[in-house]
Amino acid sequence: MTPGLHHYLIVSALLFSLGLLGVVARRNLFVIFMGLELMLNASNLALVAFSRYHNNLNGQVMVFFVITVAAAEVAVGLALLVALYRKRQTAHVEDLTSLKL
Amino acid sequence: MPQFTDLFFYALAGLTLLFGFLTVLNPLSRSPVTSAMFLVLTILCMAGLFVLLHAFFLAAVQILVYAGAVMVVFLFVIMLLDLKADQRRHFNKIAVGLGGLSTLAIAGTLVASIVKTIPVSQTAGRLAEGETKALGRLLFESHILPFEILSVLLLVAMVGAILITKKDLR
Amino acid sequence: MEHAAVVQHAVESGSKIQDLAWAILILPLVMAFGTAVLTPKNRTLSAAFNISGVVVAFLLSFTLFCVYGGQSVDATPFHWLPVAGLDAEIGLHLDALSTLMLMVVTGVGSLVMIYSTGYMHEDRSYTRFFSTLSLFVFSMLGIVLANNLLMLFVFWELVGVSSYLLIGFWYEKPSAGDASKKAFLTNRIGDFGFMLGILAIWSLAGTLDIAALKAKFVANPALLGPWAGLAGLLIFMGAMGKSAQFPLHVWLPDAMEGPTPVSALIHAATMVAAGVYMLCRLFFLYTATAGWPAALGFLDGVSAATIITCIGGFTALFAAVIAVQQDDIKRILAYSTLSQLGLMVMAVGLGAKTGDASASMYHLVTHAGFKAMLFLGAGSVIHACHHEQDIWKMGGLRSKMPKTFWTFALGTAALAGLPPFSGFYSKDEILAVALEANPIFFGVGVLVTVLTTFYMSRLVLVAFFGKPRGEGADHAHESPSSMTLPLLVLAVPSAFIAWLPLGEFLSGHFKPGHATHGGDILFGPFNHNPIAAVFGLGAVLFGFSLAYSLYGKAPTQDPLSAKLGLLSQAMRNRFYIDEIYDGIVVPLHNLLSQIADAIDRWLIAGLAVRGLSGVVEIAGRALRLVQTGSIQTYAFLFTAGVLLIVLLALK
Amino acid sequence: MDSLTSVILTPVFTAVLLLLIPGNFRVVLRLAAILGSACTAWTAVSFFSRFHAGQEGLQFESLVPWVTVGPLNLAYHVGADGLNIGLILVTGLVGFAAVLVSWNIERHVKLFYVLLMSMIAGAMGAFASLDLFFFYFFNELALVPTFIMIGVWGRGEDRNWAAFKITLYLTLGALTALVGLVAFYVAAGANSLDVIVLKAHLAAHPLSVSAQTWIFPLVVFGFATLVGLFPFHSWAPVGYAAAPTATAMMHAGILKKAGLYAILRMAVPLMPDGAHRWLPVVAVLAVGNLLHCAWVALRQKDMNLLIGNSSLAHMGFAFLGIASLTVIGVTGTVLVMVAHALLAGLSFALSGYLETQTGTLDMTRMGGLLRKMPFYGTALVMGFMASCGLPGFANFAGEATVLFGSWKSLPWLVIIAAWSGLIIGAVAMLRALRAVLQGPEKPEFSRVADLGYWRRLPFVLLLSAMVLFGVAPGILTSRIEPAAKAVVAAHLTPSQAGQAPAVPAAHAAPAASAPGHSGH
Repeated sequence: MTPGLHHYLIVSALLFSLGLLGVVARRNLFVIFMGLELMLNASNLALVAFSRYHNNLNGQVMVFFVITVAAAEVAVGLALLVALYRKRQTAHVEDLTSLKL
Repeated sequence: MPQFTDLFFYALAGLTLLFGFLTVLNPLSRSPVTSAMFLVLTILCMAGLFVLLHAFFLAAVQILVYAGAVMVVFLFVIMLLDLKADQRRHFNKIAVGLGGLSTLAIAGTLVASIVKTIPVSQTAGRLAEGETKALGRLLFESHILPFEILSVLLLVAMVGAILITKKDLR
Repeated sequence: MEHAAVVQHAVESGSKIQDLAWAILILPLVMAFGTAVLTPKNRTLSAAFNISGVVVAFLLSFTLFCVYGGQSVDATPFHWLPVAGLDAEIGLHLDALSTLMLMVVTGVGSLVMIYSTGYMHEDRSYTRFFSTLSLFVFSMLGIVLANNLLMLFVFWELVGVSSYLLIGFWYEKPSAGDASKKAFLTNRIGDFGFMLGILAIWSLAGTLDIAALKAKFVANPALLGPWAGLAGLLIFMGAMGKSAQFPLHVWLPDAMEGPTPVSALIHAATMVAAGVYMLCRLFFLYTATAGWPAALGFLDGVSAATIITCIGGFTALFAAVIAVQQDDIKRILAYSTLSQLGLMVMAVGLGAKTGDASASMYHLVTHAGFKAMLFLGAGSVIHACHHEQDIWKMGGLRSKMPKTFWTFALGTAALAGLPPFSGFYSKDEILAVALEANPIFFGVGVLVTVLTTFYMSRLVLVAFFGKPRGEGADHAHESPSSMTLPLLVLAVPSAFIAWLPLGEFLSGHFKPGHATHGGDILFGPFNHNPIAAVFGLGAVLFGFSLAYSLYGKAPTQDPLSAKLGLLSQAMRNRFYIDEIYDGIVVPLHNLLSQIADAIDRWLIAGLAVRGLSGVVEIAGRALRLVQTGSIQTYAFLFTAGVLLIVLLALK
Repeated sequence: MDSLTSVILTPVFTAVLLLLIPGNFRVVLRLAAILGSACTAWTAVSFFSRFHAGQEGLQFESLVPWVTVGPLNLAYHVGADGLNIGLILVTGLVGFAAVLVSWNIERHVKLFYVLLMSMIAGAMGAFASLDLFFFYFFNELALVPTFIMIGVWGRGEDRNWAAFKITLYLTLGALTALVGLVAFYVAAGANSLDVIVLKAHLAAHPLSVSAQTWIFPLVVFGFATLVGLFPFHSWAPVGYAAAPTATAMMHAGILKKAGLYAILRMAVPLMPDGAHRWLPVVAVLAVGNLLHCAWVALRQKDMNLLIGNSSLAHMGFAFLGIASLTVIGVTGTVLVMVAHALLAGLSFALSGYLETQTGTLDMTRMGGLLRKMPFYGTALVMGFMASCGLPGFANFAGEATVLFGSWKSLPWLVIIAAWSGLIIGAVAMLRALRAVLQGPEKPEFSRVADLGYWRRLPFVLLLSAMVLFGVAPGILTSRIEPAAKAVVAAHLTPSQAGQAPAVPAAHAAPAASAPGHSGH
């Protein structure tokens, strides 16, 4: 059957949970970061699907902005990770528990 | 004819989910480079989906900016820090288990809500004129302010990134 | 002076009397504060001011006594505490009792003050002594003149505090400090009962004013109904505290720590008499039918007055027995005061049956006279022997101090009850009342007279006759005139006051218009109630002869203690009453306060407060576990939160 | 201006003035503070003397609407009547004495005086304001400095713990009271927290009995914690032992009375049924105060703890007076509050001075100080005698009135109260006097100096006030009585109500030429 709006939404939902799984399950900071990117993309997909099936381009503008922000976020995020790695020589989540009370 | 595009959609969707899964939980190798690569592939398939949804400009942006720029920076940083594949350290089984469980729960809930609310038969309507022109007009007329703010945001992000990683900051 | 003329004259001079009464009351107070504030450094000036204050008060009260007619006059009261339903006021009530008592207080007060210029001469805080004495006289006058119960209570406490200040005058002496504390607290226990009595009477009778109360009682004797007995006893508790009756008598012997003039004024003549005076003033309480509340049903037959008589009688006997074996001159006199007070209280109790307590008032007046003289005499002896108080270290003072000796001997004779002197007549009245009301107490009276004569003559024989035993007594010399003069002046009333128709004047107060025994005074008692008079005289002679047989030959130490052995030991240590009190009352209070302190520290401060803060702490520690530091946990919590919200949103 | 606001603003102006003076000009700071508190005291005294005795209703009133938003309208409503005029006078006096006594404060002098002034302003505001919101605001304004002062200038090594304990405990109490107030505000539905408006409103349609039964305890036990009712009293002795002299004087003397004042002003008159149900419980707890705290006072070695505990015992009298719900009882309570304020102020000033001289407050180590410090000794004897209820001081007048007032309704409690007040109080106080003043001199305290002339002023001031109200309590009771009648109006049986006005009329008869009784 022809792909309707809900098909896309289901895909984006599954992609979103995959991203989330990545954030929760993986131990490496970078992979967590990638999981985050996945979640962002999932939401982009949903936005585009909505703008497509509601004939309203605002969705796409939104996606455009989201991608820009994601880019900025990656820049700063990676800078942080670099600084963190340089200080702690590890990107493994288990070692970074200085916030522990 | 419709079967072809439908087929196309299912293929792309399946690939996206597959590559997404491999980015996150790659049974073969645990090195971040492979997950980065799979992430790039996921983004590309996403671009394909965008094309299916007539968001041609966004598909292009997706490939150029996201796959091209962002993932490149990613790989660059991973290579810079030459991370070894993290060896199989013992991990907190309960936390990961619970995390996985709750992710599944969320996925189930989202899918259930999507299925329940949207009438399956809704079909896509045709757009009047080309996507990108309309998008461009929209972007530079009604959304000019966020556009400008974003440019400032990018500038700030750049300066921030440089400052954070400067060696002799102290 | 015929009563009729005086009465008529007094009426239109009513307002003059009131101002006179107010002046008498306020004068000592003004002097006390004036000297304390204005001339603390100048010794002679402040002494002069205070003495003049009291002497003028005495003269005023003497004129008041003459000008005053028979019937009672009430000065317009000053509303002290004007609250709805509570008519507490400061007002003065003048009648036979109070005018006589005014004269006694101011008279003895002025003599003691003059005496203490000599006695306290080399003391450093000379001015403080005089202003405190004036303060005492003021509070005592307040009691004498009070016209309502609350004012009586107010001045009751003021007298307590001034006695506290005076007993603890030499505050460096730890024994003086303890004695003053003990005196004040024992008085306070009495005041506690007194306050409850006042509250009971106020709530039942509705008024605090004594005159109004008396009128109500006359109108309806069963006014207080079942509570009459208890109220009477509670009021008596106040008198017990102040006049040192049996359970609360422990403070008087220790009060001898104060300077001797203080003992003379306060613990012989005035303060201790306040209790008896108050009983006489509230006499109508005890003549009423004594009812008891259900709880005290077992007391139904007994009236409050009988209980008072028993306590009085017992105190008299008890104190007299102890006095026999005391060595300190002032302690002997203190116990003799105790026993005489017991007699007076007994007389009031017995008088309740016959409705006439004049015997006790009469004895109070005469006792004030000669007991003050005895104390002053003792003071001059101690002063002469350089603060030596043990009679076994004295001796042969007869030749060295003739004036003191003769006045002391006169006082002893009056106290014992030899006929020509005042003691005989007043004690005879008591014995007469006892004979008429209850013969057992007549026996007690006679026994007390024997013992009194015995220990007094023992004192005189040991201290004044034989050879000086201590070096103090060796070079004793007669005290300066400022001390002996008051002795001589006091000798007059203590010897011859009985020749004035005092008994008749007083009984006029209790039983208006019922002249008891007119005619000549000197031999009155012999022809009115010969048995009482004969027994009284016999007791005196017997006591004297007993004492003479033991102490006539000036022994070096007390032969009686050998004879009595263990009993004399008990008598010396006042039957260990103090030890019992210290053994029971003080530890009880400490125990209670320890329990309270423990409760306070553990139960309230510990459990409640620490408990609360403990709970908060535990909660804090529990929540801390969540912060494991691993990002996974946070992420998981985040997803769980999102899930929850989504579910809630969908429902 | 003739409104009560001036007595609140004077300390505030002084505080502001002090802020302007640079920190290191110590002498100027002290003078400014003394001057400021002196004119506060003067204003309070002038209000007290200009107050028409025996007159119902409010005097020196001023009303400024502040917030009027829908149902919530708060107004700055200030006025004087029988209940608070005495307390305002006493706040002025004790405040002035507190400033005078704090000459030994060396660190952060400016901050200390600013805090002290805000305490005085808070207390004045709390007593003067009739709007419960402002009452609460001023009460808290006065409470905060206590915390800071104990923490910074306190005594003893556990003063931080004491500061925390006293503040948390009081805030907890104030919180319960706040909950009660809000519940009351909602239940009353009079859209205002002004006591006068509330009274009028509730007269028309009173609160339901069930509502009263659960609101009343919240308010009363909340405020009772501020005062130190039996189970909630353990903050007081600890707090006062650690507090500097001025804070202890102000808090024990004045701020403690705010709780009682609130109960009298708001809880008892506006919730009569609640009062009927709960006051017997308060009376029983007051017995705890009377006996328990008195016995604990008996145990204390430290003079401040002794005074703190015995002041709690005095509060037992105040609660007993309230629980009696009679005109005499309530008048007695207000009298006890006024008298105890002076007494607490004086006692803590005395113990403060003693500590500066001997360096310790442990009474067992002292002895025979009367020889070296005659004036101080006399003041101490008078202070402690007043504390054990000696006539001639205001405390006796208050306690006697309370005893008379509550005899008919609570005879057993009166017996206990009399026992505690007369006997246990006296034992504790006399033991202290015996330990400190009498007995042989201790070499350790040989160089102890008596009060200099200037330093005698606060003591003379407080003592003369106590003696004045002791000798002539009529000055106070004639002012308090109409307000007291208003407080217990709902509980008066018709006969009592009828009887009340009879006496004031008789009272008008001119007093005899009794000297020493100042006109009123």
